[in-house]
Amino acid sequence: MDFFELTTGPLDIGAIARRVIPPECGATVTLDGYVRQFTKGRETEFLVYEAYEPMALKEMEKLIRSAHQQFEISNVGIVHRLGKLEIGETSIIISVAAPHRKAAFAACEWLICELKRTVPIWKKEVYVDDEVWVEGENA
Amino acid sequence: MDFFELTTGPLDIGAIARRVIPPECGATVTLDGYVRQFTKGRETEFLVYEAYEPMALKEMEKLIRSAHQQFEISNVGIVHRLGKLEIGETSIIISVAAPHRKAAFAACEWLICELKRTVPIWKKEVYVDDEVWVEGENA
Amino acid sequence: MTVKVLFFGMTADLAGRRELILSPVKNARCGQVIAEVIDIFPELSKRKMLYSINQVYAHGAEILREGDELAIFTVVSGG
Amino acid sequence: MTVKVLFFGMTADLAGRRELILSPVKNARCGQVIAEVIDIFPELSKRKMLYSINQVYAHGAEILREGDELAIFTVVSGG
Repeated sequence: MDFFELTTGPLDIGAIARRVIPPECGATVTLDGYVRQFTKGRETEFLVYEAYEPMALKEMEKLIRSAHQQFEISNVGIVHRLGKLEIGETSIIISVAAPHRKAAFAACEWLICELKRTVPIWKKEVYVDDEVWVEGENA
Repeated sequence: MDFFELTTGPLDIGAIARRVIPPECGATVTLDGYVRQFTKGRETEFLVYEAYEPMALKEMEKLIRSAHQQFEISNVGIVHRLGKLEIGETSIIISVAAPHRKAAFAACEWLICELKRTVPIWKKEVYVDDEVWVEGENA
Repeated sequence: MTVKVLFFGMTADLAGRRELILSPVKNARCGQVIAEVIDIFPELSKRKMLYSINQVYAHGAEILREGDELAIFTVVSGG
Repeated sequence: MTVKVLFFGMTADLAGRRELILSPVKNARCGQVIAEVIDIFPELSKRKMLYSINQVYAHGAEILREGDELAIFTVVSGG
Protein backbone atom coordinates (compact mmCIF):
# COMPACT_ATOMS: atom_id res chain seq x y z
CA MET A 1 0.00 0.00 0.00
CA ASP A 2 1.20 3.50 -0.81
CA PHE A 3 1.03 6.19 1.84
CA PHE A 4 1.81 9.88 2.13
CA GLU A 5 1.64 11.79 5.37
CA LEU A 6 2.55 15.00 7.11
CA THR A 7 3.37 14.76 10.79
CA THR A 8 4.89 16.85 13.55
CA GLY A 9 6.32 13.82 15.36
CA PRO A 10 9.75 12.21 14.91
CA LEU A 11 10.18 9.99 11.84
CA ASP A 12 11.22 6.35 12.17
CA ILE A 13 13.01 5.31 8.97
CA GLY A 14 12.84 1.60 9.80
CA ALA A 15 9.10 1.63 10.45
CA ILE A 16 8.43 3.55 7.25
CA ALA A 17 10.68 1.38 5.06
CA ARG A 18 8.96 -1.70 6.44
CA ARG A 19 5.46 -0.44 5.62
CA VAL A 20 6.12 -0.39 1.86
CA ILE A 21 7.33 -4.00 1.65
CA PRO A 22 5.03 -6.38 -0.24
CA PRO A 23 5.76 -10.14 -0.06
CA GLU A 24 6.86 -10.42 -3.69
CA CYS A 25 9.42 -7.61 -3.63
CA GLY A 26 13.13 -7.86 -3.08
CA ALA A 27 14.46 -4.40 -2.31
CA THR A 28 13.51 -1.12 -0.75
CA VAL A 29 15.37 2.12 -1.36
CA THR A 30 14.92 4.81 1.24
CA LEU A 31 15.90 8.46 1.13
CA ASP A 32 16.36 10.02 4.52
CA GLY A 33 16.75 13.84 4.56
CA TYR A 34 17.70 15.55 7.77
CA VAL A 35 18.57 18.85 9.30
CA ARG A 36 22.09 19.95 8.51
CA GLN A 37 24.17 21.63 11.14
CA PHE A 38 25.88 23.86 8.61
CA THR A 39 24.43 25.45 5.47
CA LYS A 40 26.95 27.36 3.38
CA GLY A 41 29.25 27.54 6.40
CA ARG A 42 26.58 29.07 8.64
CA GLU A 43 25.52 27.19 11.78
CA THR A 44 21.82 26.42 11.97
CA GLU A 45 20.21 26.37 15.43
CA PHE A 46 17.09 24.55 14.30
CA LEU A 47 14.61 24.38 11.41
CA VAL A 48 10.91 24.99 11.02
CA TYR A 49 8.91 23.36 8.24
CA GLU A 50 5.50 24.73 7.28
CA ALA A 51 3.13 23.26 4.71
CA TYR A 52 -0.03 24.19 2.88
CA GLU A 53 -1.24 20.88 4.19
CA PRO A 54 -4.24 19.92 2.02
CA MET A 55 -2.42 20.95 -1.17
CA ALA A 56 0.81 19.26 -0.05
CA LEU A 57 -1.04 15.97 0.43
CA LYS A 58 -2.66 16.31 -3.00
CA GLU A 59 0.70 16.98 -4.63
CA MET A 60 2.28 14.02 -2.83
CA GLU A 61 -0.52 11.79 -4.06
CA LYS A 62 0.03 13.05 -7.63
CA LEU A 63 3.75 12.32 -7.38
CA ILE A 64 3.11 8.75 -6.26
CA ARG A 65 0.60 8.21 -9.06
CA SER A 66 3.08 9.55 -11.60
CA ALA A 67 5.90 7.38 -10.16
CA HIS A 68 3.77 4.26 -10.62
CA GLN A 69 3.23 5.21 -14.26
CA GLN A 70 6.93 5.75 -14.93
CA PHE A 71 8.62 3.03 -12.88
CA GLU A 72 7.96 -0.63 -12.14
CA ILE A 73 7.51 -0.25 -8.43
CA SER A 74 5.24 -1.89 -5.89
CA ASN A 75 4.75 0.58 -3.08
CA VAL A 76 5.80 4.09 -2.12
CA GLY A 77 5.78 5.72 1.30
CA ILE A 78 6.43 9.44 1.77
CA VAL A 79 6.37 11.11 5.16
CA HIS A 80 7.38 14.73 5.66
CA ARG A 81 7.79 16.18 9.10
CA LEU A 82 6.50 19.67 9.95
CA GLY A 83 7.10 22.12 12.77
CA LYS A 84 10.37 22.59 14.66
CA LEU A 85 13.21 20.17 13.94
CA GLU A 86 16.49 19.96 15.80
CA ILE A 87 19.86 19.38 14.10
CA GLY A 88 20.20 15.79 12.89
CA GLU A 89 16.47 15.06 12.98
CA THR A 90 14.91 13.54 9.89
CA SER A 91 12.70 15.89 7.90
CA ILE A 92 11.65 13.53 5.14
CA ILE A 93 11.62 9.85 4.34
CA ILE A 94 10.77 8.44 0.93
CA SER A 95 10.74 4.67 0.73
CA VAL A 96 10.16 2.75 -2.49
CA ALA A 97 9.79 -1.03 -2.81
CA ALA A 98 10.22 -2.74 -6.16
CA PRO A 99 10.83 -6.21 -7.54
CA HIS A 100 14.08 -4.93 -9.08
CA ARG A 101 16.25 -2.52 -7.21
CA LYS A 102 17.07 -0.41 -10.30
CA ALA A 103 13.46 0.84 -10.48
CA ALA A 104 13.43 1.47 -6.72
CA PHE A 105 16.56 3.65 -6.96
CA ALA A 106 15.28 5.57 -9.99
CA ALA A 107 11.81 6.15 -8.54
CA CYS A 108 13.12 7.23 -5.14
CA GLU A 109 15.51 9.73 -6.73
CA TRP A 110 12.79 11.08 -9.02
CA LEU A 111 10.34 11.42 -6.11
CA ILE A 112 12.65 13.45 -3.88
CA CYS A 113 13.61 15.69 -6.80
CA GLU A 114 9.96 16.34 -7.74
CA LEU A 115 8.83 16.71 -4.14
CA LYS A 116 11.37 19.49 -3.61
CA ARG A 117 10.10 21.19 -6.76
CA THR A 118 6.33 20.89 -6.38
CA VAL A 119 5.05 20.05 -2.90
CA PRO A 120 4.06 23.26 -1.02
CA ILE A 121 6.27 22.98 2.04
CA TRP A 122 8.69 25.67 3.19
CA LYS A 123 11.74 25.51 5.38
CA LYS A 124 12.86 28.25 7.75
CA GLU A 125 16.47 28.14 8.90
CA VAL A 126 16.92 29.67 12.33
CA TYR A 127 20.38 30.97 13.23
CA VAL A 128 21.54 32.40 16.56
CA ASP A 129 20.80 35.95 15.43
CA ASP A 130 18.60 35.61 12.36
CA GLU A 131 16.09 33.46 10.52
CA VAL A 132 15.47 32.91 6.81
CA TRP A 133 12.64 31.30 4.87
CA VAL A 134 14.47 29.26 2.26
CA GLU A 135 13.31 29.72 -1.32
CA GLY A 136 13.64 26.68 -3.56
CA GLU A 137 15.73 26.69 -6.69
CA ASN A 138 13.13 25.37 -9.13
CA ALA A 139 9.87 27.00 -10.12
CA MET B 1 32.69 6.83 10.09
CA ASP B 2 32.37 3.96 7.65
CA PHE B 3 31.48 0.50 8.92
CA PHE B 4 31.00 -2.98 7.51
CA GLU B 5 29.76 -5.88 9.53
CA LEU B 6 28.44 -9.41 9.39
CA THR B 7 25.93 -10.39 12.02
CA THR B 8 23.48 -13.17 12.79
CA GLY B 9 21.06 -10.84 14.60
CA PRO B 10 18.14 -8.86 13.13
CA LEU B 11 19.04 -5.68 11.23
CA ASP B 12 17.64 -2.29 12.24
CA ILE B 13 17.55 -0.05 9.17
CA GLY B 14 16.92 3.12 11.20
CA ALA B 15 19.85 2.52 13.53
CA ILE B 16 22.17 1.77 10.61
CA ALA B 17 21.08 4.77 8.50
CA ARG B 18 21.61 7.00 11.51
CA ARG B 19 25.17 5.79 12.12
CA VAL B 20 26.43 7.11 8.77
CA ILE B 21 25.14 10.66 9.25
CA PRO B 22 27.84 13.30 9.66
CA PRO B 23 26.79 16.82 10.75
CA GLU B 24 27.54 18.44 7.39
CA CYS B 25 25.55 16.04 5.23
CA GLY B 26 22.04 16.43 3.96
CA ALA B 27 20.82 13.06 2.74
CA THR B 28 21.20 9.37 3.33
CA VAL B 29 20.18 6.73 0.81
CA THR B 30 19.57 3.27 2.19
CA LEU B 31 19.12 -0.01 0.37
CA ASP B 32 17.21 -2.61 2.33
CA GLY B 33 17.19 -6.12 0.86
CA TYR B 34 14.98 -8.74 2.38
CA VAL B 35 13.80 -12.30 2.07
CA ARG B 36 11.22 -12.73 -0.66
CA GLN B 37 8.29 -15.03 -0.12
CA PHE B 38 8.24 -16.06 -3.76
CA THR B 39 11.16 -16.59 -6.13
CA LYS B 40 10.16 -17.40 -9.69
CA GLY B 41 6.72 -18.45 -8.44
CA ARG B 42 8.08 -20.89 -5.87
CA GLU B 43 7.34 -20.30 -2.19
CA THR B 44 10.39 -19.99 0.03
CA GLU B 45 10.14 -21.29 3.61
CA PHE B 46 13.23 -19.49 4.85
CA LEU B 47 16.76 -18.55 3.77
CA VAL B 48 20.22 -19.32 5.05
CA TYR B 49 23.17 -17.03 4.33
CA GLU B 50 26.71 -18.29 4.72
CA ALA B 51 29.90 -16.23 4.32
CA TYR B 52 33.60 -16.74 4.04
CA GLU B 53 33.71 -14.23 6.84
CA PRO B 54 37.27 -12.84 6.88
CA MET B 55 37.33 -12.53 3.08
CA ALA B 56 33.80 -11.04 3.00
CA LEU B 57 34.89 -8.32 5.42
CA LYS B 58 38.00 -7.59 3.33
CA GLU B 59 35.90 -7.35 0.15
CA MET B 60 33.39 -5.06 1.86
CA GLU B 61 36.20 -2.83 2.99
CA LYS B 62 37.57 -2.70 -0.58
CA LEU B 63 34.14 -1.76 -1.92
CA ILE B 64 33.83 1.09 0.52
CA ARG B 65 37.31 2.35 -0.34
CA SER B 66 36.49 2.22 -4.04
CA ALA B 67 33.14 3.99 -3.50
CA HIS B 68 34.94 6.86 -1.76
CA GLN B 69 37.26 7.19 -4.76
CA GLN B 70 34.41 7.27 -7.27
CA PHE B 71 31.69 9.24 -5.51
CA GLU B 72 31.58 12.34 -3.32
CA ILE B 73 30.21 10.65 -0.26
CA SER B 74 30.80 11.10 3.44
CA ASN B 75 30.09 7.77 5.09
CA VAL B 76 29.06 4.28 4.16
CA GLY B 77 27.58 1.56 6.34
CA ILE B 78 27.14 -2.01 5.14
CA VAL B 79 25.70 -4.76 7.32
CA HIS B 80 24.92 -8.22 5.97
CA ARG B 81 23.03 -10.73 8.03
CA LEU B 82 24.08 -14.40 8.14
CA GLY B 83 22.41 -17.61 9.29
CA LYS B 84 18.70 -18.39 9.07
CA LEU B 85 16.35 -15.62 7.93
CA GLU B 86 12.57 -15.78 7.91
CA ILE B 87 10.43 -14.33 5.12
CA GLY B 88 10.37 -10.53 5.21
CA GLU B 89 13.49 -10.22 7.34
CA THR B 90 16.21 -7.88 6.16
CA SER B 91 19.31 -9.60 4.81
CA ILE B 92 21.34 -6.52 3.90
CA ILE B 93 21.42 -2.81 4.55
CA ILE B 94 23.67 -0.39 2.70
CA SER B 95 23.44 3.19 3.86
CA VAL B 96 25.32 6.06 2.20
CA ALA B 97 25.44 9.65 3.44
CA ALA B 98 26.52 12.45 1.13
CA PRO B 99 26.35 16.22 0.92
CA HIS B 100 24.36 15.85 -2.33
CA ARG B 101 21.78 13.13 -2.72
CA LYS B 102 22.79 12.35 -6.32
CA ALA B 103 26.11 10.90 -5.16
CA ALA B 104 24.38 9.01 -2.34
CA PHE B 105 21.98 7.34 -4.79
CA ALA B 106 24.73 6.50 -7.28
CA ALA B 107 27.10 5.12 -4.64
CA CYS B 108 24.42 3.04 -2.89
CA GLU B 109 23.35 1.49 -6.19
CA TRP B 110 26.95 0.78 -7.18
CA LEU B 111 27.71 -0.76 -3.79
CA ILE B 112 24.81 -3.24 -3.79
CA CYS B 113 25.60 -4.23 -7.38
CA GLU B 114 29.27 -4.83 -6.59
CA LEU B 115 28.57 -6.53 -3.28
CA LYS B 116 26.36 -9.07 -5.03
CA ARG B 117 29.14 -9.66 -7.55
CA THR B 118 32.21 -9.86 -5.32
CA VAL B 119 31.59 -10.42 -1.61
CA PRO B 120 31.84 -14.15 -0.73
CA ILE B 121 28.41 -14.74 0.75
CA TRP B 122 26.00 -17.46 -0.42
CA LYS B 123 22.26 -17.78 -0.08
CA LYS B 124 20.42 -21.06 0.35
CA GLU B 125 16.71 -21.02 -0.44
CA VAL B 126 14.81 -23.59 1.58
CA TYR B 127 11.48 -24.79 0.18
CA VAL B 128 9.00 -27.19 1.78
CA ASP B 129 10.53 -30.18 -0.01
CA ASP B 130 13.89 -29.01 -1.30
CA GLU B 131 16.76 -26.59 -0.81
CA VAL B 132 19.05 -24.84 -3.29
CA TRP B 133 22.29 -22.92 -2.93
CA VAL B 134 21.77 -19.93 -5.21
CA GLU B 135 24.55 -19.23 -7.68
CA GLY B 136 25.03 -15.58 -8.59
CA GLU B 137 24.75 -14.32 -12.12
CA ASN B 138 28.06 -12.48 -12.39
CA ALA B 139 31.50 -13.94 -12.19
CA MET C 1 -18.06 37.62 -4.95
CA THR C 2 -15.53 36.76 -2.25
CA VAL C 3 -12.32 34.73 -2.44
CA LYS C 4 -10.08 33.62 0.40
CA VAL C 5 -6.39 34.43 -0.01
CA LEU C 6 -3.86 32.31 1.93
CA PHE C 7 -0.21 33.09 2.74
CA PHE C 8 2.49 30.69 3.90
CA GLY C 9 6.05 30.93 5.18
CA MET C 10 7.73 34.02 3.75
CA THR C 11 4.55 35.46 2.19
CA ALA C 12 2.78 35.17 5.56
CA ASP C 13 5.68 37.07 7.15
CA LEU C 14 5.70 39.74 4.40
CA ALA C 15 1.91 40.19 4.51
CA GLY C 16 1.89 40.03 8.31
CA ARG C 17 -1.04 37.63 8.14
CA ARG C 18 -1.98 34.16 6.98
CA GLU C 19 -5.37 34.90 5.47
CA LEU C 20 -7.28 37.66 3.71
CA ILE C 21 -10.83 37.84 2.34
CA LEU C 22 -11.10 39.82 -0.90
CA SER C 23 -14.13 40.78 -2.99
CA PRO C 24 -12.90 41.02 -6.57
CA VAL C 25 -15.19 41.81 -9.51
CA LYS C 26 -17.14 38.89 -10.92
CA ASN C 27 -15.11 36.71 -13.32
CA ALA C 28 -11.85 38.34 -12.18
CA ARG C 29 -8.77 36.45 -13.34
CA CYS C 30 -6.28 35.03 -10.88
CA GLY C 31 -3.59 37.46 -12.08
CA GLN C 32 -5.80 40.48 -11.40
CA VAL C 33 -6.44 39.36 -7.84
CA ILE C 34 -2.73 38.70 -7.30
CA ALA C 35 -2.02 42.26 -8.49
CA GLU C 36 -4.61 43.54 -6.02
CA VAL C 37 -2.95 41.62 -3.21
CA ILE C 38 0.46 42.99 -4.16
CA ASP C 39 -1.00 46.54 -4.08
CA ILE C 40 -2.02 45.90 -0.47
CA PHE C 41 1.30 44.24 0.47
CA PRO C 42 3.99 45.73 -1.83
CA GLU C 43 6.72 43.70 -0.08
CA LEU C 44 5.37 40.63 -1.89
CA SER C 45 6.53 42.03 -5.24
CA LYS C 46 10.18 41.47 -4.29
CA ARG C 47 9.94 37.69 -4.42
CA LYS C 48 9.28 35.12 -7.06
CA MET C 49 5.71 34.00 -6.37
CA LEU C 50 3.77 30.84 -7.05
CA TYR C 51 0.01 30.55 -6.63
CA SER C 52 -2.67 27.96 -6.46
CA ILE C 53 -6.44 27.97 -6.78
CA ASN C 54 -8.27 25.43 -4.65
CA GLN C 55 -4.97 23.62 -3.99
CA VAL C 56 -3.97 23.26 -7.63
CA TYR C 57 -1.07 25.26 -9.13
CA ALA C 58 -2.37 28.23 -11.15
CA HIS C 59 -0.72 30.30 -13.87
CA GLY C 60 -2.67 33.57 -13.66
CA ALA C 61 -5.17 33.33 -16.52
CA GLU C 62 -7.71 31.30 -14.52
CA ILE C 63 -11.07 32.89 -13.77
CA LEU C 64 -11.91 32.89 -10.07
CA ARG C 65 -15.27 31.74 -8.74
CA GLU C 66 -17.17 32.58 -5.56
CA GLY C 67 -15.54 30.92 -2.55
CA ASP C 68 -12.28 30.01 -4.33
CA GLU C 69 -9.20 29.54 -2.20
CA LEU C 70 -6.23 31.40 -3.68
CA ALA C 71 -2.81 30.72 -2.12
CA ILE C 72 0.27 32.88 -2.67
CA PHE C 73 3.69 31.57 -1.74
CA THR C 74 7.38 31.59 -2.59
CA VAL C 75 9.18 28.75 -4.40
CA VAL C 76 8.78 25.66 -2.24
CA SER C 77 11.69 24.36 -0.14
CA GLY C 78 10.56 21.13 1.50
CA GLY C 79 12.50 17.90 1.65
CA MET D 1 54.35 -28.14 1.77
CA THR D 2 50.77 -28.07 3.04
CA VAL D 3 47.89 -25.82 2.07
CA LYS D 4 44.46 -25.58 3.64
CA VAL D 5 41.51 -25.85 1.24
CA LEU D 6 38.18 -24.35 2.33
CA PHE D 7 34.70 -25.02 0.95
CA PHE D 8 31.53 -22.94 1.41
CA GLY D 9 27.84 -23.28 0.63
CA MET D 10 27.36 -25.50 -2.39
CA THR D 11 31.02 -26.59 -2.63
CA ALA D 12 30.90 -27.66 1.03
CA ASP D 13 27.79 -29.73 0.24
CA LEU D 14 29.36 -31.24 -2.89
CA ALA D 15 32.65 -32.05 -1.15
CA GLY D 16 30.84 -33.21 1.98
CA ARG D 17 33.24 -31.20 4.08
CA ARG D 18 34.28 -27.64 4.83
CA GLU D 19 38.05 -28.11 4.98
CA LEU D 20 40.82 -30.26 3.54
CA ILE D 21 44.58 -30.27 4.08
CA LEU D 22 46.59 -31.00 0.92
CA SER D 23 50.31 -31.45 0.37
CA PRO D 24 51.00 -30.30 -3.18
CA VAL D 25 54.46 -30.20 -4.71
CA LYS D 26 56.56 -27.16 -3.90
CA ASN D 27 55.71 -24.11 -6.05
CA ALA D 28 52.49 -25.72 -7.26
CA ARG D 29 50.21 -23.29 -9.04
CA CYS D 30 46.72 -22.59 -7.75
CA GLY D 31 45.17 -24.20 -10.86
CA GLN D 32 47.08 -27.47 -10.29
CA VAL D 33 45.83 -27.72 -6.73
CA ILE D 34 42.26 -26.95 -7.86
CA ALA D 35 42.56 -29.80 -10.39
CA GLU D 36 43.75 -32.08 -7.61
CA VAL D 37 40.74 -31.11 -5.47
CA ILE D 38 38.37 -31.79 -8.38
CA ASP D 39 39.95 -35.23 -8.82
CA ILE D 40 39.03 -35.98 -5.22
CA PHE D 41 35.51 -34.47 -5.48
CA PRO D 42 34.42 -34.79 -9.15
CA GLU D 43 31.01 -33.27 -8.35
CA LEU D 44 32.75 -29.92 -8.11
CA SER D 45 33.51 -29.94 -11.83
CA LYS D 46 29.81 -29.45 -12.66
CA ARG D 47 29.72 -25.91 -11.32
CA LYS D 48 31.33 -22.62 -12.22
CA MET D 49 33.99 -22.16 -9.55
CA LEU D 50 35.71 -19.16 -8.07
CA TYR D 51 38.75 -19.37 -5.82
CA SER D 52 40.77 -17.24 -3.49
CA ILE D 53 44.20 -17.49 -1.94
CA ASN D 54 44.53 -16.03 1.54
CA GLN D 55 41.17 -14.29 1.11
CA VAL D 56 42.02 -12.56 -2.17
CA TYR D 57 40.42 -13.64 -5.46
CA ALA D 58 42.79 -15.83 -7.50
CA HIS D 59 42.88 -16.66 -11.19
CA GLY D 60 44.77 -19.94 -11.22
CA ALA D 61 48.29 -18.96 -12.22
CA GLU D 62 49.35 -17.97 -8.71
CA ILE D 63 52.07 -20.02 -7.02
CA LEU D 64 51.04 -21.41 -3.65
CA ARG D 65 53.22 -21.11 -0.56
CA GLU D 66 53.42 -23.16 2.62
CA GLY D 67 50.38 -22.54 4.83
CA ASP D 68 48.32 -20.76 2.16
CA GLU D 69 44.55 -20.79 2.55
CA LEU D 70 42.86 -21.75 -0.72
CA ALA D 71 39.06 -21.36 -0.88
CA ILE D 72 36.86 -22.90 -3.56
CA PHE D 73 33.28 -21.67 -4.00
CA THR D 74 30.48 -21.06 -6.49
CA VAL D 75 29.52 -17.64 -7.83
CA VAL D 76 28.53 -15.53 -4.83
CA SER D 77 24.86 -14.78 -4.09
CA GLY D 78 24.76 -12.44 -1.10
CA GLY D 79 22.68 -9.31 -0.81
